[in-house]
Amino acid sequence: MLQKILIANRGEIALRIIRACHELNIAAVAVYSDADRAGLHVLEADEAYRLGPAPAVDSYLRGNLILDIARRSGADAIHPGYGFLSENADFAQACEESGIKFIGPPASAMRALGTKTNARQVADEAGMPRTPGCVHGLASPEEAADVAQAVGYPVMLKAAAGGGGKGMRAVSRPEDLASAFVAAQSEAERAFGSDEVYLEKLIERPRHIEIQVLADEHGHCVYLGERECSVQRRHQKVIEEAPSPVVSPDLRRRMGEAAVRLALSAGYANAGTIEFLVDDDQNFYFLEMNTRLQVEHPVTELVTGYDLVHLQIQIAQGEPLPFTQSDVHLRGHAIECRVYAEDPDNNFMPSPGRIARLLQPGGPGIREDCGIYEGWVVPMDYDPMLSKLIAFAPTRELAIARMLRALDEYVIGGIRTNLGLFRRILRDDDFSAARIHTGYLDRLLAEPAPASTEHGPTPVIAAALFEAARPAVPPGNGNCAGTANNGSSKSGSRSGWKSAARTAALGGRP
Amino acid sequence: MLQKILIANRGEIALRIIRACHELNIAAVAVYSDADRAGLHVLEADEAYRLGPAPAVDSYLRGNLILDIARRSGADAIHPGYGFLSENADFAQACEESGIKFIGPPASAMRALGTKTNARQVADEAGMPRTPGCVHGLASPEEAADVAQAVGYPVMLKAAAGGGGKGMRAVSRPEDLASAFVAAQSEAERAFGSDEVYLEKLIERPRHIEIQVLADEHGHCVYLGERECSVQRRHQKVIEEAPSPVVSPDLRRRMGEAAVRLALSAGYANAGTIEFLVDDDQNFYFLEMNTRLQVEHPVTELVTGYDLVHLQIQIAQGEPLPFTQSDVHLRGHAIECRVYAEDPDNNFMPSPGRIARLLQPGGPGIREDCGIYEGWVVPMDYDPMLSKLIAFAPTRELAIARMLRALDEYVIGGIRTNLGLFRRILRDDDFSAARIHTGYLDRLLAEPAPASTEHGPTPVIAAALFEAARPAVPPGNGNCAGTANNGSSKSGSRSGWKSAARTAALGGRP
Amino acid sequence: MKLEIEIDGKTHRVDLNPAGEPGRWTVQLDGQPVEADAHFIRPGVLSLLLEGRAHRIVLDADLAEPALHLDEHRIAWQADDPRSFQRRRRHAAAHGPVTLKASMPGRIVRVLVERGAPVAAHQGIVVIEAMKMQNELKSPKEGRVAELRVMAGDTVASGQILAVIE
Amino acid sequence: MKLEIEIDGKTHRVDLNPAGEPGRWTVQLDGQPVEADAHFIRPGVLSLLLEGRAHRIVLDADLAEPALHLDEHRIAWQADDPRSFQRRRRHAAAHGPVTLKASMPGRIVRVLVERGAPVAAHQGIVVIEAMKMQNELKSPKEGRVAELRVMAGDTVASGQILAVIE
Repeated sequence: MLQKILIANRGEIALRIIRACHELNIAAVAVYSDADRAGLHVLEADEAYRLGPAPAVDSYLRGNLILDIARRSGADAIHPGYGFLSENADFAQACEESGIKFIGPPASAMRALGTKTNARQVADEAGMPRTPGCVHGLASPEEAADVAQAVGYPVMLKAAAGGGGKGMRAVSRPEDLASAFVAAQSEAERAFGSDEVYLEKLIERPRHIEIQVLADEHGHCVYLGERECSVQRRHQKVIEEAPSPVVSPDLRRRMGEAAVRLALSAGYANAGTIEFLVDDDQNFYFLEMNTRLQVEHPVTELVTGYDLVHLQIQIAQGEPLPFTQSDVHLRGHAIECRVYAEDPDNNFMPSPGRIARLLQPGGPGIREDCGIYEGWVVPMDYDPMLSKLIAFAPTRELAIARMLRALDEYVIGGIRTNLGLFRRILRDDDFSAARIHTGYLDRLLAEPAPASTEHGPTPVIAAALFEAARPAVPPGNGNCAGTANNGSSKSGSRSGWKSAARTAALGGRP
Repeated sequence: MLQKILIANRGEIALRIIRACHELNIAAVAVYSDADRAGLHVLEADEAYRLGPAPAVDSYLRGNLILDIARRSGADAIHPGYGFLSENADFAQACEESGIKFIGPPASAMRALGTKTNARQVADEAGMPRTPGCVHGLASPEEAADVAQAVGYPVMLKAAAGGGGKGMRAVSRPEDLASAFVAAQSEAERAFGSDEVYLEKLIERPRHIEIQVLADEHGHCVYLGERECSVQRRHQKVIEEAPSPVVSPDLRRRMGEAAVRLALSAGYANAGTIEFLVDDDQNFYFLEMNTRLQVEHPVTELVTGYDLVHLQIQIAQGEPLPFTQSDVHLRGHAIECRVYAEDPDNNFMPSPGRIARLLQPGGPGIREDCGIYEGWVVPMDYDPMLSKLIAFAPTRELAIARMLRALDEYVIGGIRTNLGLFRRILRDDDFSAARIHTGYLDRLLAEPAPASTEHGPTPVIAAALFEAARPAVPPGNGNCAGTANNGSSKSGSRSGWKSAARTAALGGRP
Repeated sequence: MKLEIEIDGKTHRVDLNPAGEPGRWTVQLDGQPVEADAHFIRPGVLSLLLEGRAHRIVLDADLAEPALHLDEHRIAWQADDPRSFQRRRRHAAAHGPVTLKASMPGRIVRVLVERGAPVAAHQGIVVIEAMKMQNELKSPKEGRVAELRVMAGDTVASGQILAVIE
Repeated sequence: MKLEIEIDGKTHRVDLNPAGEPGRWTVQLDGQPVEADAHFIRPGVLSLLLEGRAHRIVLDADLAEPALHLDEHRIAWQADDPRSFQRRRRHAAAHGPVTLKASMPGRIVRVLVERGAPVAAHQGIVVIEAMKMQNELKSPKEGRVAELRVMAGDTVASGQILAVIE
């Protein structure tokens, strides 16, 4: 049994893993960069050690230092979360070699599936349908042109080491291929330190649907249904749900069994996700395998009733899966919104900074996996995800209604967020009818935003009341936490320059 | 379809019902006493109207005023929540007569089941097992003595209109009966405005297990499994769970079918709960029926996947139940802790007052139905419940572990609460092994509390740091929300008298 | 900065010295050196790292009645400042006629005796109610009601003196 | 208390008069009387009852850049106080040589031109990065780099002036 786990991550996922450790009576060791000293994962862990300056290369990507901290703190396992070192096979191997359990697949399986090109080769061996195209990196624009010619335009160039849409280019005309190839290569190099790029046929209006698998270290593997992740902005998932509104039990079984085949053929263990594109005719094409816990794992937890991080730890302890495929039943519907620090009104520019005000939703059917608090300064050095808001209800319709209710309760002040974007999507007819594909959101955003309504007198009166209480509301101060003082007391409490200025101003008008 | 619902309640249950209304696109009208102007239910409602001064008789019990507000605000239904007017048949009838839907059973069913004596008569008609004893109020100590003689000691005296243990007296010897009878009568009179008292045989070491039923207005009725509520302090539920660790599928079916029979025979509609005592031999005895939503309804929601308040509203709209008994399946295990403003170290004295600090738990499997926030002043005029913390997990063992994890995250400062009590119970071997009955907790509390451990250096250093930051931490002020300033800046920031005093103090010692 | 902190009746000498970087302290605790990394997450919420161990410490309310929450414990302390000296004096001064204090904040529902009346030990003096719970406060000793400081309907704070029995 | 509140370009005259009970106000809004019941739940969180309608209004951050959250809207306002006059002046004064401002808070990863260099319209000036997103800021017009106020590695705030093109 594991006694102490080091969590090589930050933010909401580090906290989520710490909670799982505590629930299993396992000590949790946090690591942090200088930007995260005040992070919740440091606050809630049993031990915490500094890694270095804010940039990821100086902190959360320092595998050797993290391994060293694990050794010195007596941790017997490392959970990588997602991102950072989670799909770094060399790190996984270094853990294995130093006798520290890496909570994830063996390095060999990560290598076999780690790059998209390798994974496509494994898919072919496992007899898994995939998009037409090459299964090796392309050496030159010319080679790319040949493959494109063979599969036919439009095509998609992709970074073999890629993820999150970086190093991706859709090309519909031969004359654009060469420049797109170079651009994809350099972006891939910058983002992943590898410029390997391959090419596949572009599927028109596909859905992004993925299968969650769990494999123990004794050759048992199950699938826990699918997640519908078609609502994406520039290939970044924005909303995920489970189950998918378009996946029939039969399609679920066929995709699930194919996913299990792939995992077993690669000698996979622990939690993993096989991503598919599904076209209008319900054909599915293997896209890639993510050899780690996914950001969106909570929607699967809510509809299956299982705790994926608990199971990851139990599998890492060498335990067999505590259930079989026939025990897995889906119930209800779950939707997740990824709350980002970005400004939808300003081209989705990142919006790091201090969270001056935070009102969080709660109550029935609402789960929030959250890495922020009022007063937290969102660093500029990491991805902009603040929180995952998840709604569960008996039906998709009620899950949408519940999420809208929760969004109405949610206020984040001081920085800009995409909370408003979710309201727009969840109220959109196409989304309600589940007429979605990976291009759906970019198209919705191309439409003019619904004109903001007349606000009426309420905000004016509210603004006046805030102004009236102004001396009592300097940033973050508590004095106005009562009724707005009124009458004599108020005029008394107003600062001199203010009243003077106002008197003057008023005096200046007839 | 209902357009606007007035919620005739306060605190967490009012907020929980408001949330359900918003999820169903129904406007929510709040009412509030002067003590609750700053309550969350006022903040989150669409409309809010004042009732009167803090005491319940001047506010939440003013049925006519509430009905009048419903009319004037155009509400077409009233949800009474629990407590206050929720089991007042006259109020339900007044609603019916003024064309406002009372979200609950018809007044006739409430009358048939409203008092424990009436309910026992209905139970007899429905062929439902009950404790031996009388089914009418007792006129005199002498009559009580006769009944006690007949059923045999020990016996229990109960207020017919009772609840929450008020007006209850256990009597084991004939000579104690008369005084206990008088005491029960006067307590009943004071608590419920009725001094009707009856007597039943006392079941030794019983479990309190209750069945949730739902009946629509078309004669369909289902049971949603049981809740185990044996962990009580002085007949007040403290921890509830679902399912009960001791209820077999067969016992569940027999209790459920008996409950449904009773509900149908009384012409019941909407949500209701039939309470049973279950003895060591798994015999069950009808106790009473609660003709309203229960405080502990969330544990049933989590294991069945249904939303009881949604269903209450749909039933009130005249809709048929959207599922049948065969659709009801239990999954996982849920535990609820009732967080009270009371001081376990001081004989559980009430502890109203200002919540100076609040850190709330969250994350996987944790639901909190909560009526408080940091800065809220808990009124002394209502019951001491602050919040309901509910943990859901695949197994009872994990649900307990998860609740303990959540309790570790939970801090309420400024008032005393029973959070520590839950830790003690959840770690108790008898509770873990589900060896519990209605006397379990009082017996546990009779044992000496586990000696508090040596705290070591941490609190000393922490206290010193708070003192060092003292000038920066006046109540509720924000200035110390950074690192504790140190060195020159700090000494500079220390108030004069303080440093002087300290210097003197130190100077006074060698 | 030197302090004396009293917890559970034990007094500890603490010397806090800034260790350069913000939030870093070298602490002398009863003569033993400890390295501390202290960060206030928000007012009253302290993230304290002691040689790698991570602690979340929460100030209960404010520093008038100082207490902190650590793990599952609520721990009160006293520091060497005039107010706490006063408090000790006040506590020490609880001699002479015995006072009857409110056991909880609440409303006085009944006063059972009159000023000047003789009372037996354990005789009820006032009934106080809060959160639907009534609580009869009894005389701590036989004697006479020297003072009666409340009447029915009054709202009282926890620990407030309601009567004096001499 | 008289105020002018500007929202969405419209200016409203508001006169707040306490109506006796705490939190109660008689408001004259552009001459129309409104009864308001205002209660600050906690700093920056206002519970406002207007003729029975209940509103939760949350101050976005502070009153330096005043904005409030109402339902799903974030609404900025300006009041008739010196600071907002200044702000207007500052806005008005955005003439002469054109400034290049940071479109987001972040770190300068590359500076693509040198001080004094001639630049074409839409020519890249600096590359700024935050949260793994790079953003090349382009010259708003053809001209000359009159000022270059940042260098690679600098951290900048949103709206900060990075360069001046004349």
